[in-house]
Amino acid sequence: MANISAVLYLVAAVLFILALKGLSSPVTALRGNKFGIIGMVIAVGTTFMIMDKPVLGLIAAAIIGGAVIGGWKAKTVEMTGMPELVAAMHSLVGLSAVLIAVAAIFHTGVEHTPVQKVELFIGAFIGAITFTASVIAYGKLSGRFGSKAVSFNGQHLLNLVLALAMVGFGVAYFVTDSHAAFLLMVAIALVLGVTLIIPIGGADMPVVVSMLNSYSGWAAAGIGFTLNNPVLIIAGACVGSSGAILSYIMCKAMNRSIVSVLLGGFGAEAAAGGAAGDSGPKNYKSGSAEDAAFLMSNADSVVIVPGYGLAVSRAQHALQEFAELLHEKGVTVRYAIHPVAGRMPGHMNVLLAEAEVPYEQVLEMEEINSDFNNTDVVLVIGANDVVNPAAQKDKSSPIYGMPILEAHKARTVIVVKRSMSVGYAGLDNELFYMDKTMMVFGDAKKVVEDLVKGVVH
Amino acid sequence: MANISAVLYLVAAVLFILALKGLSSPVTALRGNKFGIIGMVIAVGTTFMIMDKPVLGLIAAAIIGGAVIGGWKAKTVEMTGMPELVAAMHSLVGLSAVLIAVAAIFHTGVEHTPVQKVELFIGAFIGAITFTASVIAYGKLSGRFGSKAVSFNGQHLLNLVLALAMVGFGVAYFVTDSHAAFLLMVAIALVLGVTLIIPIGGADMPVVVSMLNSYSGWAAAGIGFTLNNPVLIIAGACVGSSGAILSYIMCKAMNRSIVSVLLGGFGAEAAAGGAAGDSGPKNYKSGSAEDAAFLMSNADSVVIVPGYGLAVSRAQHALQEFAELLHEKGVTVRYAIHPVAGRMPGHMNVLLAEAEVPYEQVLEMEEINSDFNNTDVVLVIGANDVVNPAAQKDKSSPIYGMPILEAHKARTVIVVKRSMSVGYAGLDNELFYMDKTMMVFGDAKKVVEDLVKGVVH
Amino acid sequence: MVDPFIASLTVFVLAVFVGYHVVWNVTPALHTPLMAVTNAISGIIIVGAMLQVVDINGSEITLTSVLGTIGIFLASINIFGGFMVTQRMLDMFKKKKK
Amino acid sequence: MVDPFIASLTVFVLAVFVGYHVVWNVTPALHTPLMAVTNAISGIIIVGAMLQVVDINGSEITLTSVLGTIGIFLASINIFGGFMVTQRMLDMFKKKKK
Ligand SMILES: NC(=O)c1ccc[n+]([C@@H]2O[C@H](COP(=O)([O-])OP(=O)(O)OC[C@H]3O[C@@H](n4cnc5c(N)ncnc54)[C@H](OP(=O)(O)O)[C@@H]3O)[C@@H](O)[C@H]2O)c1
Ligand SMILES: NC(=O)c1ccc[n+]([C@@H]2O[C@H](COP(=O)([O-])OP(=O)(O)OC[C@H]3O[C@@H](n4cnc5c(N)ncnc54)[C@H](OP(=O)(O)O)[C@@H]3O)[C@@H](O)[C@H]2O)c1
Repeated sequence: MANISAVLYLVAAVLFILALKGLSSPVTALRGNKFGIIGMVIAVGTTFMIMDKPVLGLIAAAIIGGAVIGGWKAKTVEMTGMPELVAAMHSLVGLSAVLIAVAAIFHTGVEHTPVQKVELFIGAFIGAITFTASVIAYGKLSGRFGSKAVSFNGQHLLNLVLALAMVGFGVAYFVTDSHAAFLLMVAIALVLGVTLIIPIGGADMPVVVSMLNSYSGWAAAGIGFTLNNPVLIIAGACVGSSGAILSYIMCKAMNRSIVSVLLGGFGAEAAAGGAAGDSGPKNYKSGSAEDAAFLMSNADSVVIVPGYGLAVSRAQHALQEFAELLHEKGVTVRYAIHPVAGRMPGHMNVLLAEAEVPYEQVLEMEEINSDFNNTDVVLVIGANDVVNPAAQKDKSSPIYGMPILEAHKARTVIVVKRSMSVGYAGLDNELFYMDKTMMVFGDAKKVVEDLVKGVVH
Repeated sequence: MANISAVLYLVAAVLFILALKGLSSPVTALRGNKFGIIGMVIAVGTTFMIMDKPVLGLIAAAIIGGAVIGGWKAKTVEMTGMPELVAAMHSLVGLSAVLIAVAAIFHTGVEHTPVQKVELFIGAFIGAITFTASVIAYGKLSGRFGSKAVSFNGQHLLNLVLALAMVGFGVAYFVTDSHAAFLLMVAIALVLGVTLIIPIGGADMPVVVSMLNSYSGWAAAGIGFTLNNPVLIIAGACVGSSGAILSYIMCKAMNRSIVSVLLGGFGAEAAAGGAAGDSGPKNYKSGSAEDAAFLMSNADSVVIVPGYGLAVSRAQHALQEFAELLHEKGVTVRYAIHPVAGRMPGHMNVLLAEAEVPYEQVLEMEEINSDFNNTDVVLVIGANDVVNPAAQKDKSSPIYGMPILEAHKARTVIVVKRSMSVGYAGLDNELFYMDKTMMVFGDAKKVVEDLVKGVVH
Repeated sequence: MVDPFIASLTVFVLAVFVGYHVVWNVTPALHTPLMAVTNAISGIIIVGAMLQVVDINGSEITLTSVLGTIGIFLASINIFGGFMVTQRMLDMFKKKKK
Repeated sequence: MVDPFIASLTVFVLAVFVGYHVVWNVTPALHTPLMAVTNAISGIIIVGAMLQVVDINGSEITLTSVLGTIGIFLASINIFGGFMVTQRMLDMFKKKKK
């Protein structure tokens, strides 16, 4: 029996690995997701099989409740709301890990070995930090809490004291087996989750969310050590690596270090850098959506660079319609995706997929960058930092060295945004003041709808 | 104690993985090899630590003996002799696995569980097949045995009968614990190793060697199961995957299936295909090494395509000297490497590395193929199949679909080989009869030395 | 006997290697679905929660079983939500293929 | 208790995944050194051979210990030969860097 269940758990773990492997291409990804679902069914089924006197009513009720809420959320969430959803879901894993650890502590039917006690301790505090930190991240991303970075003197000192106190109570629990010490440790970890995250600005939240994704995986692996359960360990390690790698990719593409993200206060330092480069008001040209539509209908090739503003205004469907119209007029239309355009890795790809943009029109940065100097018109929609030439030219710029889409090399540039104001990195953008650039002001969706009308007429 | 040793074994396994990871680039490869060595030292040291009453004298003598012979072979082997060396070394692993299994069977100090018996059985027969098959492969590759495929009627039937008998004795051992049955099983497996491999022609040996590499890994993993030792399992699985992947890459690059390789008889079928395309004698031009040297000294760009003949005649050092001379005359010289040029994956890269050809001059097929139509002269040295245009043009050719180096697109082609005879696949080569092609007959090393003289004068 | 902790450690170390390689092979276009599906997979913690919801010395409703039940509830939100939203996103990518 | 075979199986399955990914990442130029180093690594079988060379019921020279000794001898040819020839080849690649 124990052997069968161990083999089944292993099968489930392999299915999870295959689920992730599937994501190496959109063609195999759907099958991968099926593997993941089957793996989960096997893991849960096997657990039923090995449980001694399970309280079936409670378990079934909890699963059904979770299915209803989870299913409803999955069906109704807007694609633009994915970052918040992901953050919210991490908080649940974190809380769940805490509850399991506390439940295990109060489980009068089992003795814990010293090693297991340490594992429970680690699983519980990682879970607790993940929980509260994810709640704050969710609040900042969804705009429920202010997204400003909150910083005060002695912040890092406070965190250090809290961390030491947390470890202290953990040791106390280890030595005395006191439930109170364990609960106090959890309470401090919950507070620590908050104090660690408030100094980080809303804009840096995506990196933090990904880090928390990683933590939630390690928490699951930690519980797996306690239970000696390979499926928890393997799944947890995969999730943990995934989050860590995504954080790394984001930091790399933003040309920042993970430490500077976690210490917070990015907005301030960046604004200073931007100001230094300014020298009085500069001139820019602005035009109407009609002018822009006219320009693009008469071009041979148009490259569209979408950014965060496209997501905010939900302009993807209108944009696809517009591209389709241009295509019918014989214009070659392609999309250029920067790895950190938007607020989440792969953000733009999902939005364009939602609008049913054909796969072969969507190109990654490396594929398209050499084509810009042969492009007639680049249409920048709600993007800013990812096309900022300062990253290549201005050594004093905080984003110097970050790879960018070289929109400035095209013959004509059309930029759609609401104002001349800055993007995520808080920097002014040279591109907007170039002679070949035309600004079209307004909400992205509104402007694109006008572009559509412009082409039709 | 058991815990410490388990952790040390895990460390050794991780070091082996890192050794393989290092090979992803020549820069990290040397460090990787160091990791591998350290891993082996740790694994052996840990084994000493956990052994109960080891016979130190025997062990030390055996290790020292192995070190002397292995070290001497490693120092003296010619780079052109690597395929044979690799085959010879596989035979040792195979034999070692057999000896361990037999030793374990006769070990009067331990009882084997049923699962362990099955594992010993599998480890022993894989080892035995690997052993004799590798010996034959070694003989064919080094020219000690005839490299012809030996086939006779009822061959596959014989193999089937032997395999069934082998399994039968294995079952007999399992049921009766009879040592004789085990030894008989091993004996049959040794015979099977021979009968399985003789129908395969010498030219197909590289794929077979790689498959045997894979088997030797699985045999090690099998022994690891018996001993419950993770380092054997992990190292074995990595080696097993490595061999399997290399076989796959070779078959893919030759556009053949692994099954057709293992069933043997390639030469025959290929010759038939070649004959069908022939239609009487065709014309070709031939020239002297001096003509060739003159042509190349006056070219802007020369691409060198090395093949099996370069390895056979050991012309790599002369070739490097010649390329250097051309370079001094202002000619751009590059090398184009086909993935299966030669008789072993990466064969040409090692030879060129030995001759100290600079890394950036050596290009893979995908990197250089689009450059051939801008190349003045292509110098094909001892290569044949990898530049055969039939792979792209002639649907009836047995190598149709195999990717090739597009040497025929260059302005002038110079081919150095001893005669008009065929290469590995036994096919005639259209390239040799093109108007722009000049054949230079002779042993590759001799011709290249003449080329060197030609440039100097 | 080797401590089960060591066996778990072995599995963990190998799993980190596997996770590392598999995730680096994910195409950037699917990074958002990757985040969603890892969310679902981290719901595997449900196994740990289920093991708490047992009859302990004759009583079904204990602090342990109630906390475990809440844990199951939260983890299954993740599991259902994660897999379903991933499916929804991937369906969008499929539609584009036509 | 779970059979140790299952624990080994878990390790094996994960190791196959790791091996698969790691080997696909090897650059084609280093495929020959790859063959040589895997040869050396498969010499790890020496561990199995060593465990046979023990004093059994008071006698040091038994069929088992002699077979084991030969096994050690063969495996160490592989180990020393494999690592040293790999080193030799890689040194050649390094020299080119200059
Ligand atoms: N993708 C990720 O994983 C990730 C993670 C962390 C950080 N980041 C960072 O996020 C940034 C992404 O660059 P990006 O170019 O996509 O965005 P961005 O630099 O933040 O610029 C977005 C622009 O969109 C405009 N905008 C906002 N709402 C709009 C609306 N409704 N209609 C039209 N325009 C609107 C804004 O200008 P107006 O206010 O004038 O309209 C803003 O300048 C990078 O700095 C990156 O490092 C990305
Ligand atoms: N690399 C691998 O891993 C691998 C594995 C298995 C199979 N293969 C197969 O091996 C072949 C490799 O292609 P290839 O173009 O390198 O070799 P090839 O097609 O076998 O041709 C080699 C040519 O070299 C000439 N040659 C032999 N000795 C020579 C000498 N001393 N001096 C000058 N020329 C000499 C031969 O012609 P003469 O007799 O007229 O001199 C022969 O035509 C492919 O078919 C491939 O599929 C490769």
